[in-house]
Amino acid sequence: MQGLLAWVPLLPLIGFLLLVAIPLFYSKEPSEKFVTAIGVGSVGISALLTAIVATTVFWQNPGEVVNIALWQWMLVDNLELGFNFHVDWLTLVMLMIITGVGFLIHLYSAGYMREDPDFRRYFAYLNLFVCAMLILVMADNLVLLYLGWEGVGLCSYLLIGFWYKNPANGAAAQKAFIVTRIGDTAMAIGLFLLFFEFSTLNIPQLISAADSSGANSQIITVATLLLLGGAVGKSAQLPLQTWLPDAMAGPTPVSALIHAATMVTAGVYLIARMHPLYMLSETAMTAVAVVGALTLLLAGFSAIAQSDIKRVLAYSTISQIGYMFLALGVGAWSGAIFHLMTHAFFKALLFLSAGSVILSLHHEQNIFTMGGLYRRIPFTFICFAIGCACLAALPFTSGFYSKDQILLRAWEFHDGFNSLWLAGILGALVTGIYSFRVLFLVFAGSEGSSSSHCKDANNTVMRVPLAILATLALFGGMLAPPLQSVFGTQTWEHPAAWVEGVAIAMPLIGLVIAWGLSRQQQKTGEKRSPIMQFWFSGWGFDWLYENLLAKPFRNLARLNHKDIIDSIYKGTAAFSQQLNSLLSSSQNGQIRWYLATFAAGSILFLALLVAL
Amino acid sequence: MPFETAPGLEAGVLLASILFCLGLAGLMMRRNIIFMLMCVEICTNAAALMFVVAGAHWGNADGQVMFVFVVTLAAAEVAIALALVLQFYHRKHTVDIDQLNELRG
Amino acid sequence: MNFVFYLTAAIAIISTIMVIFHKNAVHALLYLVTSLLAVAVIFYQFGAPLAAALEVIIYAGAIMVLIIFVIMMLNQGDSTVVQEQAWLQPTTWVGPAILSALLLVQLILLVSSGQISSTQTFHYIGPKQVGIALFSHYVLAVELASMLLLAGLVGAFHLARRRKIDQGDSNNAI
Amino acid sequence: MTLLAIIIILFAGGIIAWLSERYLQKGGRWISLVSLLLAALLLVNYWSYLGTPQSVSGGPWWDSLQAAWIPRFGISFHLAVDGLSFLMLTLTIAMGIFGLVMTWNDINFRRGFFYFNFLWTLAGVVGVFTAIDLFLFFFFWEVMLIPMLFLIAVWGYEKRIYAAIKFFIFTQASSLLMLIAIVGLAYIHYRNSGQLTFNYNELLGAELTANAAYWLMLGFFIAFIVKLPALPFHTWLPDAHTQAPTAGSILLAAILLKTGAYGLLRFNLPLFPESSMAFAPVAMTIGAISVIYGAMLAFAQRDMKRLVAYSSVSHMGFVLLGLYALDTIAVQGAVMQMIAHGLSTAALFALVGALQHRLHTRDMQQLGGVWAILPKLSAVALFFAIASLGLPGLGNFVAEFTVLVGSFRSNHWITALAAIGLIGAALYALLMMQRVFFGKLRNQFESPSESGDTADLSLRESCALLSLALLLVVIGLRPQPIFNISEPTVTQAIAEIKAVAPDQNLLSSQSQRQEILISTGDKSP
Repeated sequence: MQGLLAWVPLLPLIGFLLLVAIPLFYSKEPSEKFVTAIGVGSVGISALLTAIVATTVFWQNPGEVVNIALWQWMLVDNLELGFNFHVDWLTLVMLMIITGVGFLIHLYSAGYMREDPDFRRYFAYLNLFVCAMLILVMADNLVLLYLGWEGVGLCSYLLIGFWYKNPANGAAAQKAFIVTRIGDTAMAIGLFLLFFEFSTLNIPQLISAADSSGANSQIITVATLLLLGGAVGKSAQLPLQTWLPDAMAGPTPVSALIHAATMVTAGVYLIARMHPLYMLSETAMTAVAVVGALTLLLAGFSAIAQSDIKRVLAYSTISQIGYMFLALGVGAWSGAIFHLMTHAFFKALLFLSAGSVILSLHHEQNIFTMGGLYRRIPFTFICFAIGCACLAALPFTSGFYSKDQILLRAWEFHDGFNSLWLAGILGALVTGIYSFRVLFLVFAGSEGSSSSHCKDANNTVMRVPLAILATLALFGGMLAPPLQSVFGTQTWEHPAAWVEGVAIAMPLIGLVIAWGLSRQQQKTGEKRSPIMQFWFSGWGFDWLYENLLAKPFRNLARLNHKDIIDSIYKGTAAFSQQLNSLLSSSQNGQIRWYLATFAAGSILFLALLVAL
Repeated sequence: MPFETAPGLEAGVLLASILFCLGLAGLMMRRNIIFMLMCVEICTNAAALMFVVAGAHWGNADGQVMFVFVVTLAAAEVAIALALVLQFYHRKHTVDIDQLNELRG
Repeated sequence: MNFVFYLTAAIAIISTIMVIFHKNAVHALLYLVTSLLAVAVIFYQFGAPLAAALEVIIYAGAIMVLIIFVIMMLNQGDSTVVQEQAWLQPTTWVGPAILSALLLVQLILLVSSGQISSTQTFHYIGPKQVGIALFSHYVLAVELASMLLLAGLVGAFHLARRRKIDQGDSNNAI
Repeated sequence: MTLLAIIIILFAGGIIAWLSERYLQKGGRWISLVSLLLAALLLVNYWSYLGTPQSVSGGPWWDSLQAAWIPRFGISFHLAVDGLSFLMLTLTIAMGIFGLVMTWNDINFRRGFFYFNFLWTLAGVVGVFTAIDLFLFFFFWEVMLIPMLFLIAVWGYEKRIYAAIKFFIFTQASSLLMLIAIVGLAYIHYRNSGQLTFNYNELLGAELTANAAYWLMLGFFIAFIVKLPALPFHTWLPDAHTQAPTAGSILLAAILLKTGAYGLLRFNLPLFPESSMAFAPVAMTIGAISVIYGAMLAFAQRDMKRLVAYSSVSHMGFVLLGLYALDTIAVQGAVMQMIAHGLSTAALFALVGALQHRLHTRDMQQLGGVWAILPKLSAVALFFAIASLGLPGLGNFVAEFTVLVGSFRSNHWITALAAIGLIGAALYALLMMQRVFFGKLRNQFESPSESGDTADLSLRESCALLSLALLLVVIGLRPQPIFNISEPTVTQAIAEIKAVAPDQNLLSSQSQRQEILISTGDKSP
């Protein structure tokens, strides 16, 4: 039964290979149905297998850890890496999210991408993504994790730039890959450091080595901070968050799968996976928490100012992952993973319903041209509203349960002044504002310019996933995963009632503010005040990086595109050529000139004789 | 037997030098190959004069022996050179030495 | 007797100057012959009668005749004078003249700086002595000279021969 | 005998291919293919050695052949093969076949002479990888240059003469240095032992003064890094690569560059252990700077082939870094990088060649949106581009990762610097994808009516490229066999160095640790 787990990542890989290999055997493009069968089917079976293993193996025994050794990857000197999987409850939660939500999004994609000429390529990429993501979460050593880590980055790149004919998409894809690669490089250096210190990169071994030996705490601090660098890059946290809003150039289901539900949460997974190491270093923990708190606020405010429906959701994703980082930083490991899970449900729901909106409006994404859509696409409206409620963490939705856990834990985390909790609470208010603002702007109020030609584009393949996700988003709060086996039992006393009260009240206040804001904005249109403009631009990070890093680098590259070192050799060559032409011009073939030089030479010679 | 009528070694050397320099000057300034050949003759002649004067001064027959060789050389050289001039004129229809510059670098 | 020497020396110099500046080749050649004859006289004065004789016979005689022949064979006509006029502009001859003058000055300086014995005794060396030296000590050189002459003969014959020269093959005809 | 047979087959095949041109118009390529396949078949002889790990005590050589050549000077015709050589030989023959198949129809004039040069280059390289006599090594080193020179100068692109001369001057000047070093080494050994020999195994024991060893080492080092190439001797490479015909570029990138790395590992490190150790930080710095500088220049290029060429500089920087980390993992990684880079870059050059063959330009300003007309080619190019940027799961990642892990143990900061090259690799590889394959299709390529040229990859090309891709995946997922094959040679070379200063290395790593502690300060309690 446990062996089935190995098939979970393998099936999407087979799907990918089949889809890629089709042109080798078959000259015509296969039908969409065939592609759907392979692409969606492979992930579906994976989801089924995961469910079977979860119920048969893990449900009975929460402490179960399954190790699957496939083959030895590398064995050089004392570097020993296996292609081995390590599945515990943490992994299982991720597996269920990836395969389950992934399957739903695949299904939805089959509807969303219908009649796209590159249908096959799309599903090939998507399957490869699922495979890489599964390897990421199942890896039992950090290098295999890194394999998945980079693999999902690649798929993200390919899918953001899926509609390659528009250069803007390509630029966004490139940006996404390179910004995350910066984090990945930090992470790679972290791996080197860990290997240098512990001589192993196997996660369980690392953890036991770090726990048992009086390991050097400075090295652990540096290493965990470097790993945090990787996590920050992949999860679009400060200061590497700038790629995610641009990544919305990809097809909307892609944004749902990669840039909301799964890949961007890989950083959270990484830190949760390595939590024993983080616990050894207070500095690293604080760093994680501060990064999370800052990001959730910054991204939240940016989300308020956006006008593109997908960018709002992108910033909200950054903000919500900020919550997860905050949770990690204060040691609420299971809270972070719980929020990761609920977030996967409701954010996937939000993106998919946003996709429906966009498709219904013929690829219009500006929320200021929408409005009053609840009459035209009621089903989408309901789904989107549920998503927004969860996102804002209205009571009794799934988002509420998970976020509440984080806030309470942050409250406990006194550092003299409850700044982390305050950030979280303020973030909750902001979340309420931006989520309902977009809901009201899109679905409520008067009809905008593009609302008139709205045509419900949902078909059954799209409705079913939406419905399931809506249910999950609403009731996912009941499904708190039993992660005690991984993180240990964490208990904390319940704080004062008013703390709970504030946490409940904030989204509601946000809702009210959002109503006012959306009313006002629907009148004023897209004009923005300076502060809004600043938030709209993502706090100027793009500008900063463009001018601080990208431009100088490009200019340097352009200046040096002829290779300055080559000029040394070219100079030498030019010098000898000059010398040559000088000498050869003296050899002009004129006998009388030779004679004159001969005479002059004699004169010189005799002059020497006379002088001496 | 001493020969009393001689005007002195310096005078002879001086004359040889003047003749040689004149020949060299002519060689450099003329473009006509025939004239250049004549100037070459002047130069060789000056050199020969030098031999003879020196030989006479030291009372040695070697000076005149060398003179004989110089004359031989001059004869051979002129013969070859004139043949070349003929060939050159035949090809280029000119005696301008400046036209002969195909060996330039 | 010094007077005779200076006179002949002056003749030699003047006629040589005429050679290098004259426009007409035949006239120049006559001046050259004059110069050579003057040098022959000087040879005689320095006690070298054989040299004087050879100078007259071979140089002034045979070699000059050879040149005359060639001038005749080229047969350039009167245009040569004009051409020479054009070629012999002051700009052409000033440079060489300066160079040669410089050289001359240096030679004079060198000659005058050397210590020459005051005994201006010159020795008469007759043809007999020369002949003995030539065919005893220098016999190898004589053989070489004969070979040189032979080579000169063959070479001159080969080079001067007029052949049919095709246009395309003119470069490697020599 | 097998080694000699391989070399003879290649030499003879070249001559026959040349002579046969008169009778068989296009026979040269078949003859080349047959001789390469024969050579490959001969290599299979060594199959039995693959499984069994060789004991270091019995010497690492699998097979050797020795015959007196110029006995008076102690020069013998001495070939031998061990794991490292075997890997390189396999790579050589495989890339030879690949280059041949990829450019099956590309050569339009002087075909016989082309295949002659092609095979002779390969024969020279085979000789270089197997020669154990230093003089013989030098001989083959020169043999591989001249045919390569002709390949560039005769069948190259627009500025081929310039590139060929530059290539020749650089490599010739460097091999002169090597010759001096070889003769110097043999002479010093002769003075010390009274025995004049160029035999590698005997020269290993040569006693050198520290000073002499340092200078000799430097001579070898420069000769090899010119070939590698590393900064600041890399500038011949972009020109040579860009102007060479596709087959020539493949040979250059896949094989000829490896001779430099091979030389460093085979000769430089074992012959001069102390001075190599003293020199290691400098060499590692050169490697790290090459990585970054190459990546930056690759990013700045407009010409697609130049981009790939500079990426080679970047990749070979990893090799240099790994070799001079003097760490088993890093050196193994360097060997792996030699192979992986050979495969990926050869494929990229082949792709650029195929693209130029179809669209008649390799200027990236003029290309764009090629995916729309050549989807198969573009997909394959995507694969190799991401291989070249070091995506895990493919061969290049295994190589770069092991190099970096290993070098990190011997020097933290230089390795961290080199790791930045990973970002650089992403920059240029994606830039190439974006400029050439994605984006809007240029008008001039839109109408395929021009000719049948714009056909997608043919079956022959697809097979060649896909087999390379498959190899990269296999290496990326299961690199262990290759590590096993090269292990005895690598461990011996490292042991040689470790034996010289057993505690120095320990000391340095200890001090590194100290350094880290100081730099991190007292951040954590």
